[in-house]
Amino acid sequence: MVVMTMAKALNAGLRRAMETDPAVLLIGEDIGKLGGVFRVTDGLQKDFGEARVVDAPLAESGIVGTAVGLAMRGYRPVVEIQFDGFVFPAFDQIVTQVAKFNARSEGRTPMPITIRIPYGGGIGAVEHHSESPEAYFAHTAGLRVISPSNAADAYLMVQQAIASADPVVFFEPKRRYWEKADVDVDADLADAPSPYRARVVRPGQHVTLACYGPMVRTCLEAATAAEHDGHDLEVIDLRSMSPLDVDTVAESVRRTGRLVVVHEAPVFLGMGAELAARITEACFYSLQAPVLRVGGYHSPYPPSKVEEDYLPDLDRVLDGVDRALAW
Amino acid sequence: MVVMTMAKALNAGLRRAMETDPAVLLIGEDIGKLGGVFRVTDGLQKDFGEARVVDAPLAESGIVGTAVGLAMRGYRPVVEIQFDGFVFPAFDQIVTQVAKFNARSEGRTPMPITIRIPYGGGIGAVEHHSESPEAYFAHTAGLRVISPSNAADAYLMVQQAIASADPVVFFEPKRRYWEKADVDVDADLADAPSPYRARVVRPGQHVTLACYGPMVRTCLEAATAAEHDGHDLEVIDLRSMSPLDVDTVAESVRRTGRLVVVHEAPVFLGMGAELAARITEACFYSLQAPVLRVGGYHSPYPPSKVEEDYLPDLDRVLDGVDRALAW
Amino acid sequence: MTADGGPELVQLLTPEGERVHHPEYDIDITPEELRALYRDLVLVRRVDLEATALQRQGELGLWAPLLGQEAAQIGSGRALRPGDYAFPTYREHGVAWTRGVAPLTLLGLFRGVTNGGWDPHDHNFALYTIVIGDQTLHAVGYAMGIQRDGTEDAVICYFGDGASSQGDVNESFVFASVFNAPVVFFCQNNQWAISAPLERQTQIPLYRRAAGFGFPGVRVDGNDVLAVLAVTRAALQRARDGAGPTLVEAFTYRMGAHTTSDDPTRYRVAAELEAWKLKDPIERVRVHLARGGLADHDFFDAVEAEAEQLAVELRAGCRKLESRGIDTIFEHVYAEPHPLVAKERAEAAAYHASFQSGATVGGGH
Amino acid sequence: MTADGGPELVQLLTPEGERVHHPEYDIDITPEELRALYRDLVLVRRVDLEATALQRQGELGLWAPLLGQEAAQIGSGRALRPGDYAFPTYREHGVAWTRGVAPLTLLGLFRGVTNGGWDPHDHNFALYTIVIGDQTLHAVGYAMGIQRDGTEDAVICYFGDGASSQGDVNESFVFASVFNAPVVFFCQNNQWAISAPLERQTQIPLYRRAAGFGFPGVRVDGNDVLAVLAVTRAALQRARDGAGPTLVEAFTYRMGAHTTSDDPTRYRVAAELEAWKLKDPIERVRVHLARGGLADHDFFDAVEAEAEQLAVELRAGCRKLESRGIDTIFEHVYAEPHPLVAKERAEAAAYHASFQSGATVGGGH
Ligand SMILES: Cc1ncc(C[n+]2csc(CCOP(=O)(O)OP(=O)(O)O)c2C)c(N)n1
Ligand SMILES: Cc1ncc(C[n+]2csc(CCOP(=O)(O)OP(=O)(O)O)c2C)c(N)n1
Ligand SMILES: [Mg+2]
Ligand SMILES: [Mg+2]
Repeated sequence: MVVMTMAKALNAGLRRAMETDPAVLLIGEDIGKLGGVFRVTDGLQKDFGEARVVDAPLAESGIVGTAVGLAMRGYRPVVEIQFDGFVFPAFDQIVTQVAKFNARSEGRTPMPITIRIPYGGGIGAVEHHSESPEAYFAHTAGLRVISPSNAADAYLMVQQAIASADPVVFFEPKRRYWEKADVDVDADLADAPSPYRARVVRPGQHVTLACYGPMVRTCLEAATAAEHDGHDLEVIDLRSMSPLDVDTVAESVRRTGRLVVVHEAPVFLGMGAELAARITEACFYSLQAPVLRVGGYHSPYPPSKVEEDYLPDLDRVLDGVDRALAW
Repeated sequence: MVVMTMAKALNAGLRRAMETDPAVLLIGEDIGKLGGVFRVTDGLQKDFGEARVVDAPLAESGIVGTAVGLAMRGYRPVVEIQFDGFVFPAFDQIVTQVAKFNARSEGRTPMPITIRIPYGGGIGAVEHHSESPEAYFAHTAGLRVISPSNAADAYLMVQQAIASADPVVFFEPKRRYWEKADVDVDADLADAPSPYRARVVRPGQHVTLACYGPMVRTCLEAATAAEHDGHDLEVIDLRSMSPLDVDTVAESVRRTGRLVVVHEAPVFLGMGAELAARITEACFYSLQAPVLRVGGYHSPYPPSKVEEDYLPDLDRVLDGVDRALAW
Repeated sequence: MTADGGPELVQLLTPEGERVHHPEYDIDITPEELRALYRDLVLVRRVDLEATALQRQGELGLWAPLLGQEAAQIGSGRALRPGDYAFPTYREHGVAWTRGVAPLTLLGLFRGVTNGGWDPHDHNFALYTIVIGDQTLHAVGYAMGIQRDGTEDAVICYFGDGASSQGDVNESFVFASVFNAPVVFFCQNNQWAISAPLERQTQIPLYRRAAGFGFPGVRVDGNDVLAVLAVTRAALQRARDGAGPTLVEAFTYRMGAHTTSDDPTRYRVAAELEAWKLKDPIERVRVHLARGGLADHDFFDAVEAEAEQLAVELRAGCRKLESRGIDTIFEHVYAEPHPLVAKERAEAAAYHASFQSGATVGGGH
Repeated sequence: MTADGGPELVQLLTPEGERVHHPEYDIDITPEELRALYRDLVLVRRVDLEATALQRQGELGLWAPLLGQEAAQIGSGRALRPGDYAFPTYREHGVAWTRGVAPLTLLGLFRGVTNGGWDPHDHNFALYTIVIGDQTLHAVGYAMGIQRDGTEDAVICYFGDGASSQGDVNESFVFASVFNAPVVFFCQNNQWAISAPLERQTQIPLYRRAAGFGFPGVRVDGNDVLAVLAVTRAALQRARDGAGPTLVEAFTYRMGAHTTSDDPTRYRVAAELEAWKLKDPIERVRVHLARGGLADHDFFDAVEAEAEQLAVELRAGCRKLESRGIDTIFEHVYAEPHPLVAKERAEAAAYHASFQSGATVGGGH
């Protein structure tokens, strides 16, 4: 066990994947000498060379599009998109090509590409640097979409994403990059839990909170705070948005009867919508209240001085819990 | 009243908008001499000239991006995207610029742009020509997303979209292009119902069907067929996906107690997810069954010989109805 | 822009079938090789015409004819070595032929039984790409892989004059140039992008685009199979030699409709078509072979007969092309198991079973 | 690539402050105009340094310094007429100055109180665009609007060397060329895109990109305010004359970090910076004015004092810049009423009111 930040854990995970499989190759903007704007790829170009850590021209579609070609040639490209808001120039290549290649080729040319995207707000950044675009990708068949909430998961999940025969959009909660956790750097990947399974990170009886990425810590803090009010909250880290582990949530909701889904992304057509629809179907007779959602508003991400009002925080989560309990 | 196809109604609507407002200008691929691959812009370049009906270079981002500049200069661009599957190269300009311009500029530079997209399947086309990408746009704050289901609505709604101060993504159900209806070509736009309000197109008591675009006719046919089984279905044409007229649907569900949402787009994070979440919250105690969804599978749109198995049809809608009733 | 391609046009065989020489590009070719090229040209045209006919008869949903572009495709395709890799659009039926993809295999996509149809790695021929320009980046990425593997292979990437306007195509020029990737960009300038004439994409000859990105461009008579072969070979060799990308603009003409859904009479004049008929890519090879005594009647008849036979087989085969049914929807969405796909697949199966078993739920209507 | 810009570099004022002549571009300029340019340069540098300082003190979340690019921005900005329209990136503080946007107004975005800050139409200066390259298409569209209006205005569009790789930028070249739009593409080649050196974007001088799209490109000494003024004026005149777009590559250097978040020591060597210091854009004007007796000590002192005053005001103003609070989130998502926004706004208001009223629901924690 080593205590390290999520950024360092991701760095270690990438390093291990590159050591394990010579086909793994990183491509992105400023990932070489600079080590990425968040230093997640720090030192990798120095150790693995420019052929395996490729500083790309400034063109996201070009980065993802060439990754497709590299994958066809037998490589396992790991793409870095510098910030959430800059993935859209690559949207066509991701949705039209990366996602559909396996189906179009009837399984002959899979796309083992990992697309790393630092996402979410709360770091006081300028426009386009704080968005949560995961629903666009989760709605897209052919992609897998996962997000770690802590350093230990980050270390394993990034390796699992790279090892996957399917394309994985890997969302990194940038405001948690500097949070530390115990990481078992020698863990065997084969023993690691599936990244597509949700995890109950705090058992509870009264209300279930489902969340992922940056909101897991927020929800855990909310659960602690709720103890004062005598509310025992169960917190589930979804970890994966596609596939969505409905079973784990349903099992919980059958016990608690109440579910609040929390994410930074806008509520309208966000992950909470899908979870609400599925849980209502799966737990229709157990639900004591409709599934409630706490998330971003139907608005472009606001200027940073206002982001506190935009992002779900402990109080807004508890407000959702109270509303669920008051139903 | 004139009987015309939806394609002709759209043509007439565009023509009237161009006559009414000299700032209206069309830009797209093959919309001039060819009149568009579906002939929706037939004859408009001849009558309004090349400056107002602009055959663009083959670049969707360029088309939408220049439309942004034209809008800043005071024009009201109407963009044609040739097929649903070709909107993704323009995704960045739509999501990052068109959708956010009004907010970023604090209302100083609105984006009165209409983006017309023929969408949906059922016409035996090759890949990328049958998709239903509306959820990507409805999830995006700053955009309005609407879709007519018939020629009469098409005529009015396209004019309303153009007249809107906000950007409107206007989805045209291509397999209904050739269906005819009575169109009141002299109707005053001011008297037309808001395009953002849903419409009960068939009243009923037992189950509510919510749908839009190409699925409205399918649902109406299903409702007729269901009469044989003694089921009286209410059919609601949502008409707008953003904003979503939850009130009209909720009013219906409070009476019927059951809702089935039908669309061609994949169910996972499709419009049905949002409607299910909202209706469950609005009608929690009225619902006799969870909101059920009938739609496309979590799969890229399949080759056309298989599309019948992919698309919701009368039988699949009725299967959904039966499941809702059997709950 | 000059309708005849201008003085920069590389030509080795005139429309009249005369062999001419070019200071920079030339080719040594045996009569046997010439006859093989002729055969290729005739066969792919026959395949193309048959597919068009099959579409008219309702056997295909759509067809994108290569009519007029045979030399551009055969000349470039035959310049490839087995280890090279080709990235097509949706119209490269002639290139597919040179890569050993059976014509029947091409029909699957247009008949709507598959979105792909062949194993790209069996032929070093990627799947058809419909979204304009996307494949150019794949080609460059593949070429970057070749660089890393250190092999002597090269990549050829096809796209149209219309595609030259797409962002992705220009990004592929940037990546190829900056990384010095072993790729040949082969642009078939057939003068039209559906109804948009070349002038809608560029004010200057397209091959000159390359210079702006720092690599050479060359305009070749796309209806001259010899010139295309020579120019493409040279460009591929340059790529192999580590000298980076080349843009080849094959100046040609789309003799048919854009696809069988298109009506070109709405946007182009008959005279243009007539002028291009005189530059037919097959006729000039036939005349050259016949006049030079390089082929006799028997040869021409044999090729004709082979073409006819191919067409008959294509027709028969096409009618038998069946989809894999509803499995097509679920089978390969992911390479690894995915619970949502599994769930929906099971639900669909149960739903269909409900009809067969005569159950009434949902099946009575 | 030549570090000094090579022989194609248009220069009218050497780093040593010597006026030189250029066969194609020259400029008639009065001492008064020269002094005005000097003042501009000094003031925008002072604003920039102050903003950097404000960021360090926590008053701004971020700042993108223009340090070193003053001449490129002032020279091009001062070439504009009032009716012209400029489309910036996020670094055009000097251009903003020439368009009459108060420096304080620029800080709002970097302080996080707004995503915009000024009325584009008040200044004919579009909002800052952060997503690389997007604005180039807006500029061309705006220029197409000018064409339709038949006015004599022109558009200038700013972007960086890194941006030149983006698909959108190249599409903007296509549209501008094909429609002959009255637009000047002004690329500040400051040699770096964050940590990526120019070589990562192109193998050849950037100005040559234009030729591939059929319009002229010119490389100007971006640290020479006179040359930039002359070259940009000529390009704008060309646009007004209906002769179409021009690409101006201003060869300059980013003297500071990419932004205040960046650490350039990780990727570039100090010697490079030292070499460029000798080419400072302000120093050469000062020397030229002083040596030629075109300005005296009083003038220089006055400009210094004005700069200092501006900095003081900026600092004071910055601290007072406040967001409009939670209204910012809901107010302008749409221009017309939208029920979902209205609903969420009401819910947010009720939620906040619950704290104020001392209610316990959700507020007790
Ligand atoms: C991104 C995208 N936009 C639009 C289309 C529709 N479309 C299909 S082919 C075509 C014209 C292509 O012209 P060109 O590149 O010259 O190739 P050609 O068809 O002439 O071989 C268009 C606009 C598409 N397939 N993809
Ligand atoms: C589409 C997109 N990708 C990535 C970024 C992150 N980013 C911001 S500035 C920058 C470098 C820009 O370089 P250049 O165009 O040379 O302009 P400069 O900053 O040097 O003025 C990058 C990669 C972005 N803003 N937008
Ligand atoms: Mg073409
Ligand atoms: Mg730069």
